[in-house]
Parts: sequence; C-alpha cells; structure tokens
Amino acid sequence: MTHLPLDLQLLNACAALMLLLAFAMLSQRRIVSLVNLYATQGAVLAATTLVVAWRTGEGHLYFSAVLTVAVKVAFLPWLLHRLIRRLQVYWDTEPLLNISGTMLLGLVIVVFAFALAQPITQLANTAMRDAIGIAIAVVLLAFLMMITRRKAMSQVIGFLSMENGLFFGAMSATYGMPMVVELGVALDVLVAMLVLGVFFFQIREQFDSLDLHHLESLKELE
Amino acid sequence: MSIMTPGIIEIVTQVLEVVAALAAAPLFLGWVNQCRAWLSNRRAPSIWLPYRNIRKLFDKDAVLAENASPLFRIAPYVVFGTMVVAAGIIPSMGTRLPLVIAADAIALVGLFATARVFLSLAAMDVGTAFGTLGARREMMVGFLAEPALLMVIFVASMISATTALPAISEHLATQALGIYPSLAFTAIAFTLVLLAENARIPVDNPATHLELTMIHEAMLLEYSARHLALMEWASALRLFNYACIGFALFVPWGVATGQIGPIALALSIPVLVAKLVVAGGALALIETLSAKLRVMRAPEFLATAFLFAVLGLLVHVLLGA
Amino acid sequence: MTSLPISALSACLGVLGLWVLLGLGGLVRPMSVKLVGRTLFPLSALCSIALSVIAVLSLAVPAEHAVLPIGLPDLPMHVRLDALSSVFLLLLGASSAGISVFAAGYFRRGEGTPPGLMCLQYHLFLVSMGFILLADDAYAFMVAWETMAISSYFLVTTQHRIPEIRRAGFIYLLMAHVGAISVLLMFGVLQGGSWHFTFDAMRAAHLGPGWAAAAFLLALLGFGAKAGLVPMHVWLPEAHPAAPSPVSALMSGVMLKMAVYGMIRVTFDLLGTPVWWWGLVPLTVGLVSSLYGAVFAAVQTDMKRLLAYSSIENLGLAFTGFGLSVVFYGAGMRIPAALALAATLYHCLNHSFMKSLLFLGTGSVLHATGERNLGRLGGLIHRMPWVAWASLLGALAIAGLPPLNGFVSEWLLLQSFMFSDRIPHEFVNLLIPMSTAVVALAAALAGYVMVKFFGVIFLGQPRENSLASAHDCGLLERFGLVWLGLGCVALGLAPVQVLRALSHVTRELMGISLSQQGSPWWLLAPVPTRQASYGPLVFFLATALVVALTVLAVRLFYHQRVRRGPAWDCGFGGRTARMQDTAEGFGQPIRNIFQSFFSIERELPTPFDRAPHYRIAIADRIWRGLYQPLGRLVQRLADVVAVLQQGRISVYLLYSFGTLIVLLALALVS
Amino acid sequence: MELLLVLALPAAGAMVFGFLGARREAAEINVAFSLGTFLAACALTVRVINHGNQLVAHEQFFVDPFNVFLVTLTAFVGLTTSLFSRPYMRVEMAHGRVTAGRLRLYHSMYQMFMFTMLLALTTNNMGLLWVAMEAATLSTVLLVTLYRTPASLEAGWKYFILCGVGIAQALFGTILLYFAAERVLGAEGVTALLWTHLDAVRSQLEPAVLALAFVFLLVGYGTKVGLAPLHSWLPDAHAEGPTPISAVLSGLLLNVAIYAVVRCKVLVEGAFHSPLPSRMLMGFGLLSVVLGAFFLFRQRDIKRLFAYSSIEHMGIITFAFGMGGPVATFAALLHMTVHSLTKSSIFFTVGHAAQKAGSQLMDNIRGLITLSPTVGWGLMLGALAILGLPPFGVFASEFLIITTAMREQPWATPILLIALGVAFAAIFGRVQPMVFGETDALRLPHPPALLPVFAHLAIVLLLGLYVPPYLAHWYQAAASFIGGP
Repeated sequence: MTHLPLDLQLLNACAALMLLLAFAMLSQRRIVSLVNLYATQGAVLAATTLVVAWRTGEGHLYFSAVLTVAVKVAFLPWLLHRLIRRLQVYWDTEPLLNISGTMLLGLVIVVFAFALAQPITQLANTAMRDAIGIAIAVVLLAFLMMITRRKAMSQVIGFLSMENGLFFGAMSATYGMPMVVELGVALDVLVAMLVLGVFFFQIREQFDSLDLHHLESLKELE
Repeated sequence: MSIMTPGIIEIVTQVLEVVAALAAAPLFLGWVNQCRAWLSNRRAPSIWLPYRNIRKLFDKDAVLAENASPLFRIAPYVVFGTMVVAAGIIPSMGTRLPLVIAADAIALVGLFATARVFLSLAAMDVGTAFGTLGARREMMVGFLAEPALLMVIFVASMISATTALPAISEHLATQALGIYPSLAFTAIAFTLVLLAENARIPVDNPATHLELTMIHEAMLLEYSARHLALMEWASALRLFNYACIGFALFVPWGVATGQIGPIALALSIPVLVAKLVVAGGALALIETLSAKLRVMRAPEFLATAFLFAVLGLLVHVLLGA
Repeated sequence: MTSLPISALSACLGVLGLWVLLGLGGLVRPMSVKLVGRTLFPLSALCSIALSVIAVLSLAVPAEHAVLPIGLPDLPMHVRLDALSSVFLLLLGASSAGISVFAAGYFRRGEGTPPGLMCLQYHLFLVSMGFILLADDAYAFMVAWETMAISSYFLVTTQHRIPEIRRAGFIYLLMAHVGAISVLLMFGVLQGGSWHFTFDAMRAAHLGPGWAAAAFLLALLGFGAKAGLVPMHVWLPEAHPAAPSPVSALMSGVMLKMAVYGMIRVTFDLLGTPVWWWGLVPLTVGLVSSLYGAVFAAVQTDMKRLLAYSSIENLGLAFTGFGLSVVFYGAGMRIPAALALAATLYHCLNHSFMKSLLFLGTGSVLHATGERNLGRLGGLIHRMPWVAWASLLGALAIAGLPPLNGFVSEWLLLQSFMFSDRIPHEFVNLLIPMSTAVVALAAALAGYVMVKFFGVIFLGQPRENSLASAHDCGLLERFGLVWLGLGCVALGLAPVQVLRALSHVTRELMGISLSQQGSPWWLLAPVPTRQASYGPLVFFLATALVVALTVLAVRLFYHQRVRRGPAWDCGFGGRTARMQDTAEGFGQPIRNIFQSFFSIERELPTPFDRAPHYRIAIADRIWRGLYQPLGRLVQRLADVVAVLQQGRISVYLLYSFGTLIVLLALALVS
Repeated sequence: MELLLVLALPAAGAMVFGFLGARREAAEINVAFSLGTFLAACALTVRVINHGNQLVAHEQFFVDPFNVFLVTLTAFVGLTTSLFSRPYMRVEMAHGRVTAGRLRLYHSMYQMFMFTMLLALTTNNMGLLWVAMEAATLSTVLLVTLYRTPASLEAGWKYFILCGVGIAQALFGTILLYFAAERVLGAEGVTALLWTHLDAVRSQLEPAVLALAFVFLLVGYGTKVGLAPLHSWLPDAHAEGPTPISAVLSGLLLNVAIYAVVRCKVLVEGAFHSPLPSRMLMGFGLLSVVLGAFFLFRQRDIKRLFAYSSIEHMGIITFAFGMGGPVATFAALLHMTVHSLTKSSIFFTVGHAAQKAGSQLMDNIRGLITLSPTVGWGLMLGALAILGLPPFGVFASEFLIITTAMREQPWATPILLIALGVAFAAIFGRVQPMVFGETDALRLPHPPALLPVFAHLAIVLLLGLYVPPYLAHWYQAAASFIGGP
C-alpha cells in the first residue's frame, strides 16, 4: 500500500476512533461512562480539528478546536456529571432493543452510510474525504442510540454525540464551517444544554424519575 | 290537422257530440246492467232506470254533513264538468272537432285525473272512516291505472306520430288494415284499465255497499240529491268516454273523418250505436265471468295492465308496428 | 322588447346591492321584529319584483358582460347576463317576491337567531343565488355557490338549540361542501390548462373526450348533490323540515334550481357540444330520483318531509328532461333537444312557484297549530280558508292537473319523449321510451301524494282538540300566498308566452327557437300542430262554461234546497276523528306495493294488549346502506391512523429515522 | 436601517423583560415592542417596494419580496397576538395557572421568539438560518412548558428532542450544501453559505451532493413544518402551551420553517432538473393532508384539533410548492398568509372559549353563541374560513391549488377530495355543537380582546374578495422566482 503522510494517518486514526466511540456509546448502559465516552469523542473531535488546522494552517480552526475542548470536553461533561449526581441516575434500564441487535443494526447503518458518502468522497478534495462516510455513520448511530434508550439523560447524550458527528462531518468535508456559524452552533448547543438542565429538574420534580415511560401520556391511541 | 276557424258545421258537431254523450251515457249504463242481469238469469231492470234514478235524485232535498266544506259542494260540478269536456274531446262521431286542438290525449288523461282527485278530496272532506277509505283505494287504483292508460295512448300516438286523439283514430282508420301486435297488447291493457277505472268487477262492485270491497261507492256515501245525481251521471259519462276512447283507438272505423257533412255524421251515428251495444255486452260478459278480487289484489291486477301497456310499447319499438 | 334606460346587467347588480343593504339594515336593531318584518322584508319583495321585471326585459337583448373590480389578482370577477341567466333570475325574483312578503309576516321574536341577523342571512342567501346566475368566471361562481350554502346553512340552524336541527344542518353543509369540491374539480378540468378561469376561456378551451366526459360527470356529481338526486339526496329531507318555512320555500323553490342552472350552463354553454351518451346518466339518475322521491313522499307523516321528498321527485323530473335533451342534442336532433330543454326550464319555473306556495302553506299551519305531524292535523279548511284554498291550488298544480302549470311541463316532457324512438342508436331508442312509463308513474304518484297532503291536513275532522283554536294567516302572508298562486295559474294558462321566453334560451344555447308555426296566441304547439297542441285557456274556459251551465241548469230546472245534518256514514253511529285514515293509513297501499324501497320496522299490537299500540318507522335504505357504512369506514380508518400517534418518543424518533433513511435511499438510487 | 430596527426591537424586548418582566404593565410594554417591530417592518416593506431587494451588513442580510411579506406578516401577527395575550394571561394569572416569575419568562421569551423568527427570515446565510431555527425551538420550549403540568413537560420534551434531532439533520444538510458550494465559490468560505451567491451559481452546484443535502434539509426543516410523519411533536406542543403561543407557533413558526424549505428547494431545483425534490414535497404534502384529516377525527381537545388542522394545511402548502409553476406557487404563498391569519385568530377565540368553559375538552364547551355571541361567531367564522369556504381567502388559495392539481396531478385529486371532505366533517362536526346549543359557561374577570380576531378575519375576507395590487405584486414576484416564470 502507498505510504500516507503522518497527518493523514492521524486523521484516519481519529476517524476510526470516532466510529469506535460511537459504537461504544451504542452499547454502553452506564450513564456515567456514557458521559465519559462523550467527552472522549469531543477530545477526538478537537484533535482532528487541531491536525486539520496544522495541515491547512487556517487560523479559525485553532480557535474552533479550543472552543470544542472548552465546551465538549470540559463544560458539558462536567455539567452532565453534576446532573447525574444531583438526579441520582446512574443506569439506563434495559434498552428497547437488546445490545447485540443494536450492534448488528449499527453495522448495517455504517454500510449504508458509506454507500451514501460515495458521491461526496469522489468530489471531495480534502485530505480526509474518506472520513465523511464515518461522519454520516456517527450521526446515524447517535440517532439509533436515541431511539433505543429509555432514560432522558442517555437520549440527551445521544443528541450531543450527534452534534459531534455533525462537526466531524463538517471538518472532514469542508475543514469546518464559517466562523459565524460555528459560534452560533456552539451557542445553541450550550443553551440547549442549559434548557435541558432545567428540564431535567422539572421532569424530576414532576415524576421523581427521568424514565421516559412517564412521558407517554399524550397520544391519540386509547 | 291545421288550425281552421271552426265553421258552423264543426260547432254543431261538437255540441251534438256532447249532447249525445250526455244522453247516451246513462242509457249505455242501463244497457250494461241489463246484459248483466240477463247473463246471470235475473229479470233485467228497465234500460231507462238510470234516467229515473237521476231525475228522482234531482227532485230530492240535498242533505249535507255539518262539517262539509265548500269543496264538498263544488266537487260534483267539477267532476261532471270534466267528464262532459272529456266527452267533447273524444271523437265518437266525427274527428274534426274544434275543441280537440285545445286538448290532446295527454290532456284527456289529465282530465280524468282531475276528476279523480276532486272525487277523492270530496270523499275525505266529511272525514268519515268510509270516505277516507274509499279515497285511499280510489287513489291507489288511480295511480296505477293512469300511467297504464297513458302508455296505451302513448303507443297509439307513437304509431301515428301524434298525441291528438282524433288524429290518431283518423290515422288508424284511414290507413290500410294491418296487424298491430303492439295494439293487441295495449287493447288488453286498456280493457283492464277500463274495468278498474269504472269500478267494475273484478276490481270493484258497483252494486254493493260492503265496506271490505267497495271503492267508488264508499266515496259517494255522504252525497245526496242533486250532488249524488251529478256524481252518478258523471260516472256513467266516464264509462261512456272510456268506451269511446276504446273505439277511437282500436276500432276507429266508421267515424266521420275528413270534412264532416251531415251525411257523414248521420252515417257515423248508427255505427257508434252498434259499437256501444257490442261493447256493453262484452263488458257485461267479462263482469259476469270474473269474480271480485280482494282489494289488496287490485294493485297486481293494475300492474298487469301497466305491464301490458309497456310491453305494447316495447313491441312497437322493436317491430316498428 | 323595449331596451332599458340603463344596462340590464347593472340594474341586476343594483338590485343585488340593495338586497345587501337591506340585509345589513337588519343589524341596526337586530331584535326588532317591527323593523325587519314591517319594513325590510316588504322592501326586499319590491326588489324581487324589480329583478323579475328586469329579467323579463333583458330576455331578448343580447348578452352583456362586465368586469367587477373585486376578485383575485389575475382573475377579477366577471359577470354576464344572457337569456339563460335571465330566465333563472326571473324565477328567483318572482318566487322570492312572494316568499319575502310572506316572511315579512312570518318571522316573530322567539328562540334562536334574532330576526335582524336572520334578515341578513336571508338576504345574503338571495344575493348569492343572484350572483351565481350572473357569474361569468369560475371563481365568482364558486364564491357565490358556497356563500349560498353557508347562508342557507345558518338559516336552517336558526333553532340551533334543537339537536336534530343541528344534525340536519351538519349533514346539509357537509354534502354541500363535498358537492362544491367536485364542482371545483370540474372547473379545474374545464380551464383546460389555459389557467384562465373565465367562462369565455372555458368556452374556447378544447378538451379531449376523456376530459370532457370527466368534467360532465363531476358536474353531475356536484350539482346533483345540490339538487338532491338519489343517492345524494339524504340531506334534503333533513334540512327542509328543519328550516323556517320561508327558508324551506326558498331552498326548495329556488336554491335547488341553481343546480339545474349550473348543469345547463356547463353542459350546453361551456362544454360546447355534449356527447349523446352523457345524457343517459342524468336521465337514469333523474328517473330513479323522481320515482324514489314520489314513493317516499307518499309514506311520510311529517308534512314538510313530505314536501321535501316531493322536491326530490320534481328535481328528478327536471334532470330527466335535461338528460333527454342532452341525448337528443348529442344525437343531432336539435328540435327535440330544444323541446326537452324547454320542458326542463318550464318545470323549474313551475316547481319554484308550486313548492314555495306549499311550503309557505305548511308554515302558516305550523304557526297556527304548532304541529308538523300529519297525524295531528285535519279539518283546517274551516279554520284557515286562505291557506287551505291557496294550498289546494298548489297541490293541484304539483299533481300535474290541467289547466294548471304543473301539467304544462309534464305535457312538454312527454311530447319530447315522443321523439325518443328516432334516436339513431340501437337499444337506446328502445330503452328511452320505456322510461316514459317511469315518468308517467311518478306523475301519477304525485297526484296520490298531493291528495294525501291536502286531504289529511285541511279536510276531514280535526284530529286534535287544540286545532279548534287555529287561526288563519295574516294579511302579508295572504299576499305572499296569493302571489304565488296567481303565478301557478298564469304559468298554466299562458304557456305560449312563457315558451316564447324560454325559446330565447334554446336559441342562445342550441340555435333552435321553438317554432309556433302560425298557431294562434292561445294555442301551445311547439311541434307541428298536426302532431300535438294544447290550448289551456280554451280548455279551461270550456270546462268553466260547462260547470257554469250545469249549475245554472240545476238552479233553473230544480230547487237548491240544502239541509245540514249529521254525516250518514253508511249508517254507522258514533264516528270520531280517530276513525279517519291517518297519514300512515293513507300511505299503506304504497308501503305494500313498494315494500322493497323501504326498511320498515313495525310494532303490531297483540290481541291481548291492555293498551294496544301500533308504531311503524320507515327508514331510507340508502342512508342505512351507503352513508352509515361510509361513516363507520372513516371512523375505522381514523382508528387505524391513530395508532401512529401512540405517545412513545422512541417511536417518533424512529419515524424520523425511517423517513431519513428512505429518502436518502431514494436520493441515492435516482 | 429598518431591518436593524426589525431585529433590534424584539431582541431588546427580550433583554428588557429579562429584567423587569414581572411588572404589572409588562403586557402593555410587550404590545409596545411588538407595535414598534410591526411599524419597522412596514417601513422595511415600503423600502423594498420602492428600492427593490436589500442586501445589508456585508450581504449577511437579504430582503426580497418573498421574505419581506413574511416579515410583515410575522410582525403583524406578533402584534395582534400580544394584544390578545394581554387579557388572556391576566385571566390565567387570576386563575392562578401562572406566577409573576413565569410571566416574566413568558414575555421575555415571546420577544426572543419573535427575534429568532425575524432573524431566520431575513438572514442571507444558510448557517445563520439554521442557528435561528434552532434558537426558535429553544425559546419556545420554555413557553410550551410554562404551566409545568406533567402534560406540558412531556409536550416540551418531545418538542425539544424531536425538533432538536430534526434540526441536526438540517445542519448536516447545510454542511453538504456548503461543501457543494465551496467547490464553486472557492474555499474562502464566507460567501459560500450566502443564499444570494448560492442562488447565483446554483446551476453549477453538484447535483449528487445537493440531492443528499436536500434530503437532510427537508427532513430537518420539515420536522419543524410538521410534515407527516415528522409531525409527532406538533399537536402536543400546540395543545399544552399557553394559547397565545399556540397561535404564534401555528401561525408563524410553521411559515418560517416552510420558508426555509422553500429556499433550499429553489437552490436544489436550480441545480438539477430531476423531479425528485418536487416529488418529495408533493409526497410529504399529500401524506400530511391525509393523515392530518384522519387524525382530526378522534380529537377531544380543541387545541389539538386545530393543531392537526395546521398539519393538514401545511400539507396543502407543501403540495402546492411541490407542484410548482407560477399559479400553484402563488396559491401556496397566499395560503401561507391566510392560514396563519385564520389559524391564529381561531386560536384566539379558542383560548377565550376554553377559559370560559374552564376546559379544553370540546365536550365541555357548549353554546358559545348564547353566552358571548362575538366569541361564538368568531369561532364559527374562523372555522368556516379555515375549512376553505368562500368568500374567505383560504378558499381563494385552495381554489387555485385544487384546480391546478386537477390538470397537473389528476391522480392526487381524489386523495385531496377525500381528505378535505373528512377534515370538513371532523372539524365542523366538532365546532358546531361548541358554538350552538345551550351553554353553562362562566363570565371572565377580564373582557376578552376580540379586536385581533375580527381584524384577522376581516383581512382574510378581504384577501378572498380582493387582493390589493402591491400585495399581488409581491406574491407574483415571489412566485416567479420560486416556481420559475
């Protein structure tokens, strides 16, 4: 095989890591470790950003890397941990679909994602175009995770990791979005988390649990 | 026929016809009754009986129920009037009648309907059990008999491409003698309708007051004196009219067609009388041979008539004859 | 004819505007019966008369166009006044004049909508109908069409506190709306991709045969639903009894005709030359409806329901005539086509007078007795002679008895059937004459129905003691009744003049004017006199003369002594009002003969009953067999759909996920 | 300048209320801010009419006929809603359903919501559009859960998660769009997301990528439009929040979301000429119409009822946009306008009705017309209008849509026919007994504000009978560049 330059090898490694983490989250049922996985994902994302920044020498990417670290590695995990401690939710109950089945499904999804990425990768001139498929896969896997989980908390984490996937996609496809957008998105994510925090407490005080089966009363079906 | 300002001769014919009808109707009724009596080995009443009856009724004082409305008193005149006018339309002697262009066969059916409606309304007016019962049965008979009659006429009209009765009979009379299967069907239908409409056996029995069976009589129960007289006369007229319609449609020969002269008229009268005599006999025969139907069965009887008429139409359209 | 000082079209619009103002006037003092009843309604009656006069004058003049400043950006509302519109405007004006006068005396304060508001709705109803007739583009037409439905709906639900009335209103508006949508689709076809919704554009557009047929059938569906043709008739017997009587009169007498107008307008004007077989559909539907309506009318026990069913019958006859004329026209037989069309129009005119008259009569009875059930009426001819004799006139007319108007249109219809064996299509020319039998049967049944209607309500003995206190209607009501009655007589005795007016329409639509070959003014001879002619005037005079002579003779040669005594009743004593036939009893023969039409449930008394009790309920098979299953089907579908919304967020996410995947796959393969 | 005001006023409002929202006259201040916004919007409109399209702030903001009329509409409905919410929230407080603190939150978030929507409408940057949409969700979530009832919490949660996830897809779509654009517009990035530039080069954009992008964008923004089967959040969110919020959600947010979808559609259709996008839109539209109609049938809660009717109407609009062509597009724009006006006015009356009856269950609402005729007639007329009965404007648009469909997509018309029929039966069958009949409702401490209701209905009526020329001009201008000439 042709020998790739180091940075590309690094990037591919990151991509692989992202995918791995996504699967790990899919299979993980302890919420605390979910949070940790999420933090790791953020770290990998930041690393990717850094490498890309170093490779392309685009200033704003450094900034966005810092931003990522600040928000997704430091702040949000901290917030989540705090919430977990306050709300006493450590475990998610048995997911709607058992782990192995979920895994299998995830595999299928990955294949599909790669198929989707084909037309894009052919066009992409970026260094890590192959990663685009992985980005899509991460997004869809996060989606799958949200579907299968029963605790509000883990659903939220799924939501956040989907965000990660998106950023990874942006990074791999286009070396990130314009600054304005990145800021805006980050802001939204932050606000979203705050709102969620409020939410958790409200739900908690209403149903004294974060189990989603309390939230199934509004429906058409009697 | 083209519109001609009716000349004196036509006017005369017209009046003559009407008067003749007025005069002959009770006589015809009497004749039928006589035949019935003979056929059932009874001593026949005088043929003039209907006249005497009518005169006697005219002499009497009229008695009206307390709650009889004006409608009750008007009805006899209306019924009588319509029957007379009908007699004026039907070509019994001559076909060139001034009144004819004013009312064709469809209007004739309408006339009969008018008479029937007024009769029934009058019967309901006093509000007796019998009256309403009679009215209901009469209308039941009517709403089946009327379309049947209409279809009968319609077939004839289609054959001769006109709805004007005289024109029809002229057409049928003047053209070469041919076999009309459609007319055969309609003739049967017409006979049934005639029996039903004139309250003859098997549908009704003019000579009974048995509430289970009577139709026509039930409606006249509250009438007396001159009103009753008019009603009786009117029903006699109706029988006569129906007979004449039958002649016009099925045995039109002998009627004075074309420009009427006194001679033609003079010739047509004996023919008419002959027809009436035969028809009366036939009617009496039918009545004696057939038994009275239950009222509930009357609709089936009339449905048959209706069916025959429609069959006649079908046959005509199919065979074009 | 003389030409107007201003254009007839603007005059019509002016009248409509006046109506709107009068309606708004009601809002000034909504609760005041005096203002509404004594001022606004009489004025609006004057407007109606003005409208009918304009319509008559504008019959002969060529069509006028105008464009109103309102409407959609590219589609301002077009209006047009031609012969067809004029005839129906005449219908609207003439009959609404009588109805409005009657209404002036009719509306009283009480439960339900305040009179002022009702006045507004009533006039919006009138205006919308007028605008339908003037509309010359699809948008204007549809707006007017639906406004008519809404305003009449509000009038129907005046007594909205009564659940049955709310139900009736609901069914009515639902059917109206579905019908309107199909009319809308019909216009969608007609515009033929030209994106111009003016009728002119539609006249110009060339449709493929398939499209044209589709348009025709859609029109039949939409307008048929309004006309109450079977099986779309279910709303009619519900809505008509629910409404106040003047409104029932207006709906039955005028609104139903709008459907006929729409049908004629679309078929002969917009679609150009119809294909002959199209006509078979309305012909069949019309025949079925006429028979169906007549049979059901004969067994009703509610007087307004009876009239409603009789409306179904009459509209059925109208559509029969229409279908016949389509067949003839498509087959290239112009004169018969014109004749059939004239018969249709004539029948519409007649029915608007007769049926309005009868509905108003029932209104007065309702006011006087508070009873709609035939089983509790009777003998009213003594208490309320005006209403009774007016109703008698209407009843005789609608029963199709000469020399009144009902007979004329039937006569014309039968005359046009005379041609039906010359249609150049095997089997069709064999079948259509058959349908004459149905027409005849329906007509005869109408007689039965009317005898029942009049006899049970007005004749005999009162079936309830309360009826003794019944009072005759007021002055204004009498005006209304007499106006409509005179209309019936006039239409009956002067058919030649009416037909001359109608032949403007036939000339406009078919290029054929019904010739009166040299026949005098008193003789109706649309086809060669040799073939058929009818001179009601002579006819009437002859009958009158004979009757007069008879009376005279009786007076001359005999006495006229009259004694009043108890009814003889064949010698049975102790007769009570209960011994008369009830409405059920009178309908009994029809029930037996046409048993298969109804779904009947009876409660017969057993010989051992202490209090013997007989009840019979007659229901419409179509309602049971078509609409109820339909409702259940929708309900079931709704239940099925509801499964989607089952509250679990994971499932919802799954939907999004699935959608995403599917669409992505789609995008991938394409 | 006006644009700045349009955006600044609500933003400032949000800030202000953040501090002194608890004051007694907060409602009046709210009205004042909305009024200011509305006036600014009118000024902006005038400018656009006079000077044509506006590109300001380094092309970051862009105003053309399409969004200027939405801006005005949004500002207007925002104003009327604030008028309505004044007495409404007072009554809610009197009934003790909200506290002063919550009221502060309410007013602040109300203005915030206005700001986000106006931002989404006016921004030229697809990325900012996304940000604004997400922000709109966030600002309304707290409003939906204002009452803190279990139901409202559940509704809020679903709203948050479903829309959040949906919007995330939209972000991915935006990224792909950016990716496609970058290759044409060069990597300097800044301009590559500006809609005007994208529009300029849309024919050169890579079809394959745009197809994927469009799918992601459609699913993303479509979730907010409430297209079936992505609609699940909509009825809950509409039913459980305070009624003014239901009004703006249904009347404005959905419009904004559709606006976003349409902007994307324009780009994609320009890029490649396969009928895929329009087919997708039509499919979504029809599905929403049908499902919405059948959902209507089982409703007990009055606000859910009209929420589903919103789904149905969004379906109609989407279907019309999908058909394309000047007529259908024109109709769709008109329908957006009249629907938002009518639906919000309906929610106004519904709010008062529910307060009178003390329940949102339709079985408990009876005979409005007898107790307070204005509310009753408002509801009745509103319902008739939304059901597409003339002479109201909804009919005008449905007229054009259906007639167009009959020629362009005849296969779809039976579906539309059935759906409209069912919807009519469902809604009207419910509304009639609420308006008519006997009643046992109670009087309210504060007189209801019915001016907004009848103002809206009057405009809708006007649009049904007469579309003012300049308005028509906008519509046609917008239609011509969306649906192609």
